[in-house]
Amino acid sequence: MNAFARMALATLATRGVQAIIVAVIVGIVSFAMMQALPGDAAYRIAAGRYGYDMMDAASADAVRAELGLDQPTLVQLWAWLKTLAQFDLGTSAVYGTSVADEIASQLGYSLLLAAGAVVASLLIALPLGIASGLRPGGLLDSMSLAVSIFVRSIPAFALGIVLVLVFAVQLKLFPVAGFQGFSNLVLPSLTLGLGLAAVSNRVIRDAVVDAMSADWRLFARTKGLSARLTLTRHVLRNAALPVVTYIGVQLAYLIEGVVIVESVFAWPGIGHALVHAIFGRDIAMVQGTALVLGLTYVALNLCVDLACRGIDPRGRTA
Amino acid sequence: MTHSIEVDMLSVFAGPTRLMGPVSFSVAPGGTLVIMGETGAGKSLIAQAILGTLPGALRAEGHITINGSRVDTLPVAERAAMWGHELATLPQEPWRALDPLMRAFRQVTESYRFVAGHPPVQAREDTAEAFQALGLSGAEDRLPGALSGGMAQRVAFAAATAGKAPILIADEPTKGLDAARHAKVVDLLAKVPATGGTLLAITHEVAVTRRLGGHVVVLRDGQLVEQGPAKTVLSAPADSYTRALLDADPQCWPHSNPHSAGDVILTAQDLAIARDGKHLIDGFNLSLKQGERVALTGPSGIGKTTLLDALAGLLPPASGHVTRAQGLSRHAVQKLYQDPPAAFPTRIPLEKSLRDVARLHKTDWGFVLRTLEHLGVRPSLLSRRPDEVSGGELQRISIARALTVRPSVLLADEPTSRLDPITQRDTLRLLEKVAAEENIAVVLVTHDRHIADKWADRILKLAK
Amino acid sequence: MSNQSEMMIDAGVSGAQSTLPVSRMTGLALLALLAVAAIGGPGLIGGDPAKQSLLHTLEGPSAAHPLGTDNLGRDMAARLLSGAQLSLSLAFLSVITAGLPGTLLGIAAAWFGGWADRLLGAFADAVLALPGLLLVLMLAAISPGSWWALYAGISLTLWVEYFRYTRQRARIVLAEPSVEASKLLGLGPWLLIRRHLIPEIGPGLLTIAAFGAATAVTSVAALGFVSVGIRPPTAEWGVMMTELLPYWREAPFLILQPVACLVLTVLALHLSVGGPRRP
Amino acid sequence: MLKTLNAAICIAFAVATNPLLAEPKTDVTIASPWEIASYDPTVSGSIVQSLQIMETLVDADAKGVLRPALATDWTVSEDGLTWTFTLREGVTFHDGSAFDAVAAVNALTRAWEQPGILQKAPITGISEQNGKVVITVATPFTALPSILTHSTTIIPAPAAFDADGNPIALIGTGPFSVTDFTPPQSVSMARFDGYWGDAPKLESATYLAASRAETRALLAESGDADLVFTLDASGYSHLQHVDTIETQAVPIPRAVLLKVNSEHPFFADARARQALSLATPRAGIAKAITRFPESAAGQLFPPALSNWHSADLAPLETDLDAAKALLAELGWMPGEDGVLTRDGERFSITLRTFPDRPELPLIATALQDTWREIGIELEVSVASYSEIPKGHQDGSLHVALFARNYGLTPDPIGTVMQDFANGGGDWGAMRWDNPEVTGAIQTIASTADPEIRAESIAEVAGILHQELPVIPVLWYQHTVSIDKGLDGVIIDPLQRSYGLSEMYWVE
Repeated sequence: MNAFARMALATLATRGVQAIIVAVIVGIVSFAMMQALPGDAAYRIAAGRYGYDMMDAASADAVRAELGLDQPTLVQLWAWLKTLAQFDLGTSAVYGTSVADEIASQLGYSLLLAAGAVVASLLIALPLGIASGLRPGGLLDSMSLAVSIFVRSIPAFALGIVLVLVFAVQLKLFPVAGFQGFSNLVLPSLTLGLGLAAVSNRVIRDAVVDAMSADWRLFARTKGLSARLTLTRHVLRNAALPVVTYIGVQLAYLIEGVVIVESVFAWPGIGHALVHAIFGRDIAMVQGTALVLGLTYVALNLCVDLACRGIDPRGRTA
Repeated sequence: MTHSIEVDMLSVFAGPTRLMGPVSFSVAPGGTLVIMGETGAGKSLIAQAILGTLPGALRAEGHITINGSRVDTLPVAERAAMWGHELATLPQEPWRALDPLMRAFRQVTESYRFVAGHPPVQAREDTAEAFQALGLSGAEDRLPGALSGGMAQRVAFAAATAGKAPILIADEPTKGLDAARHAKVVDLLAKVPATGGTLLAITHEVAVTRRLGGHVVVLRDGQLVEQGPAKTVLSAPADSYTRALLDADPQCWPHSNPHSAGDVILTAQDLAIARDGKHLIDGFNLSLKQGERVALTGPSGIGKTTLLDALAGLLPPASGHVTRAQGLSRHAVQKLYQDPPAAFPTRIPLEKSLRDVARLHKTDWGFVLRTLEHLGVRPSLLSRRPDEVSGGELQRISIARALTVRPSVLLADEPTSRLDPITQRDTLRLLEKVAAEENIAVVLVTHDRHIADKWADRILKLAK
Repeated sequence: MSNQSEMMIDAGVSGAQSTLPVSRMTGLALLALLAVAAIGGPGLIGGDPAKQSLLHTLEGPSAAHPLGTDNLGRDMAARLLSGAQLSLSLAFLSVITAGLPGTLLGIAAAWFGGWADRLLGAFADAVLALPGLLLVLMLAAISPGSWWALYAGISLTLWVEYFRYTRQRARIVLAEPSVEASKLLGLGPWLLIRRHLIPEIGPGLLTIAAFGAATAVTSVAALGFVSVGIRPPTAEWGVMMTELLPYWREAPFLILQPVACLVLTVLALHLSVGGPRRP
Repeated sequence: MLKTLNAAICIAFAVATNPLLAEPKTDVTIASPWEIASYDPTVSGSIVQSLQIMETLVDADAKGVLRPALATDWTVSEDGLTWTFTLREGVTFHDGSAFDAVAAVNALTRAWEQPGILQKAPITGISEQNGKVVITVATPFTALPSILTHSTTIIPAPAAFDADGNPIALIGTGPFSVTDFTPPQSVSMARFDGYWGDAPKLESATYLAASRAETRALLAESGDADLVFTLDASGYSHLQHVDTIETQAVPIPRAVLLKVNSEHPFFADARARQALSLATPRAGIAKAITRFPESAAGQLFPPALSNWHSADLAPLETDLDAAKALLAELGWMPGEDGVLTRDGERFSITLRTFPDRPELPLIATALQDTWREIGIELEVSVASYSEIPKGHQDGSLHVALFARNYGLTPDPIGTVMQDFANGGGDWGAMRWDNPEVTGAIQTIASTADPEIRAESIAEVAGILHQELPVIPVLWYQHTVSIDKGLDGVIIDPLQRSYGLSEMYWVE
């Protein structure tokens, strides 16, 4: 396992460098884009704060004065980078709370949701993908393709609402929305998970088909291993490789889906917050959120890398 | 008397067309059956039919009896139950037959564990012994990718025979092995009948047949041409094709007439080469003259292929240099590959590939067609894709493709090691012929010293 | 296995790939149909996609309105048709703008390897790490109501998938001896790509594209959901999904219509590619 | 799909913990669209107030009649420039600390420094004088007590602020104290036993912000939420047929308005604005979009605003031909593409609105189509509502569609003054200076005499009805769904309170 440890460290290092790059890029890009947005930031922030009943020009001017929005942009960027260097994400322009605290609470919820989604997608996609991979072109295979296409063509919110109707309103199995208990996690996870599974079950299926048609698989059989043993000891492991890598790509898609699902299920997550922050021109919040999301993505990708190395010993034995 | 394998009027069909057969033969315990014939004569189909691993599109007819019980009527599941316990198989391509992600040791252990049904600890001990016995010590923790062909073949052997199946079916077990390893594997097979087992070997190498002995079946175009005890078949073949097959054995080739060499066109001065940081060859010198035929031999893994790449300018030498004669075009050095299908774009009809080259080098298409005709390739084949023509034909087409460039040097990397003796001989003869006509220098990498002796003007032996 | 394939050929039994299967025919037919719908637009049935009748909303199919009317009493058929124009061109354009650079960069990465590869790889990861949503929302916000910005943003987030796939597959293909041979024979990059890469990775790419088209439209829906996107009264399938969501209980058949259209499109693409990938 | 459904159901049974069973009926769950993300009264005061966590000095009943809250009574000096509020004795904050004038003055001063309602009043000073709160104003301002009912003037405990005076907690004097706060989605509360008033019957309550109307409707239907506010039209009509809940629609003093730039050459003439009004399909919108026929706005001030709504104003009508005629009078002639033109200028304008209230973009789309018929080309821009005040300030605005709440304070005069006095305001008339109206409004603001007030109000309402600096479109209904088991629910038209302290469960 020593070789594995070395490999792991190497990966860790490269990912670490990447993390720094990401941090800088994300920070600057998001800042630049926020600056590029049309409309008067002071007005947007005031709107975000006071709501349409209380927001007016006066409040906007007050905000402008309070936040020093009339400073040159570079000064503002520099200020942000300075605070960041002290591991401080600044305070939310809209809510006046510490961005770090906001994210701390919301990120947890979002990660929980994302994890739930991945689990749900695997619970659905693995059996489906493997089964259709074992009989390519079979009934199950073509059906799962059709269903996948269908699910992928339904927007997440519609899917979510249908699930709520079936499982919460009709079957009364789970709560509709909120986040009191674990049961609250099920439907949102399922909504996202179905979206993911729609694609990943095809990826799994293809991987299994590849593995099943490989020479080594036939040899494993002819040397006397039962079909089941061949599947569990050889096919699945080989098929797992592309699948795990694909999860890496999905992570990005997750962050998209999270936004929708969070607002459908009133889930206090980070995606929801990001949207509000963008509309409210809450620059510190946007940068902070984008930064954290970026780093989270890098971290999760690291796990994916390590998982791949774990599965695939090639290149380890040097 | 009981036969461990008894085949009666076996034929294999693809739809309505008969691909192979009918053949009938039988082997008794302690006996050996060798199936000979040209590549693509359907030898493998027999093995697959006996095993029950024929691809879905194919269908077998006739009786197959194994250890007294008829199997061809059994459902797949029950036939699969015999694998490893009554029938063991040696794969054609040991590399591709081993799980790329599992270390050699475990791939054997799992046979002892799950096929022989030994408890884990004992399974590991047995594996260790097997590795000892097969001289695989040190390879335990290697992945198939890191095994040499011979090692992979022996690992596969260990994995296949762990179940102590009395019958071993070996399909082209010596494909692409160098002389030394070649012998090792054949010895391994020879042991099987010696220990009371039954061996069914498929090969196109006369040498292998000679060494294994036993009962010989000769196939051609799926037809049984002759069978009998090895001694009689090999010494006094009744059928002309068998004779041709025996004559085609490099041992029996006449010495090809030496060619008057012209001026030097390619020189290598104390060349040192390395691949992936691994140091392979150094102090290699060569001055190649127009039209001469050089054979390059040496144990596998020493870096013959890498050396060719260096000569072809595909790989920068670690030190020393390769210099081409003045006025030699950039594409004057061409390569022929060991595995012809791998040398062509997979999904493109052959004609397209050839026309591309012809167009690029402003070669008249007529010339290409003439060359093909010259090499005895039916033009109709050109409409097919590489995987749709036989290895012999494809190798000839790849020669034609190389000639389209009007090269001065051909670097041939075991171009015939996967072909049966007749095709091999014909292909090399053609190569010799065109080389002479076009005054092309050929460097032939081979591990068959007879070929080297008989075919080349001079031999370069690479040694550690 | 190669042996018996040779045998089959020699025996004159051709491989399965020569004939065009029924599924592909249907796929192409469907595509043609959609193309006609998109080009003809609402003109085909002579309806005005923007004409409202507030007194006849959420009505079921009738002679006047074959597919019923939406929440403002507009003719669904007309809206779906004019939506086809926007949605299909959006899907198409975003697939192109994402697929082309993604594929080319992927090939470049595999081709040059080493630093170029690592650089591009890191870049792709960085883009993925930058919440795609952020990009899209920003671009949408920078020029509100313009769907050019929308699809630009969407394809910005989609190209990475093509990149990753191409890079990984191209690496394998380019390492094959056949490529080395072709290089020796003097084939230039363009020919190498056309003869070696495209045939190998084409089908896979098209499958991604088929799903990508769906993603493009559903992303528009998602953006509409956070009330960013195309201005009224523009009809676009994704936008319609969002607009009709509130009435999912009263008139589920309405929101199902744009979804069905999208399903049809993706299905068509899939079938015409040849269904599930792999030769 | 079946396969996946099965899979889902398997997961379901694996983890299902059904919250509907074994629910002690002393708890209420409220769902509403408004998220609560800040501790700052100026940002999230209205929810904090509605949930009865914090209280104001002055309170108002459902009819808008003022009543004592943290202040027991208030007096104004002869000159009307000094207000004195006597505070309630023995009130404690949730943290046990005592409520006193200092806490009140600090809270009010902070609110006054922030942009908000207090800055709209002519306040000159807020101070503590022997246990009382004293507020001085520059000019007589009778609506001051009314303003002190506003949610941004709630009184948090001193402990709710950190050293620099930033709000860091939700601690008040209300009947419910916060037990758990998960911004922006939910607040959990427990009955505060030290409350000065009658103890609530409920032991605990949970507030859940569900931004999507669809989600809220499902929450109501499933029974996850006992009380759901602000339902969309479709959800509302569906819930009317669900037998576990009853639905209510209460008219509130909120109106959907069209703000018109009266300085713009197209709209400078009142007849142009009247034309737009005539081309506004109020009935159709009321039927198709809000689905309350009675919500078509016949005049600016909604009936809920009893003092300001006047029965003798002829309701505004919809008449496209009349509209066309008026525009023709103004020299607008249809061009070849049907769009009106006047000396080479096309009648092409942009309407600004925002999506935060889902009905607004729909209404805008409806206007777009109707106005197309009379030859007005309307571009609808759905963006942040801040674009409206912005456009008001820089004059770039043509027309804006928004919802205006005249019930921020029981006495809307403050709002009316901002909107229509001195040339109008961000959410009112634009570049429309009308001395009579300004005068009348000042009178209303400064006098307590009901007679004079009524007169001036009538005058203001009348002129606005004629001149239409803003064009009324709809009046709002406050839609609520209530669990049938829940009793004592009072829906406050001023939306000052969810009425938690009164409601209780009947078994």
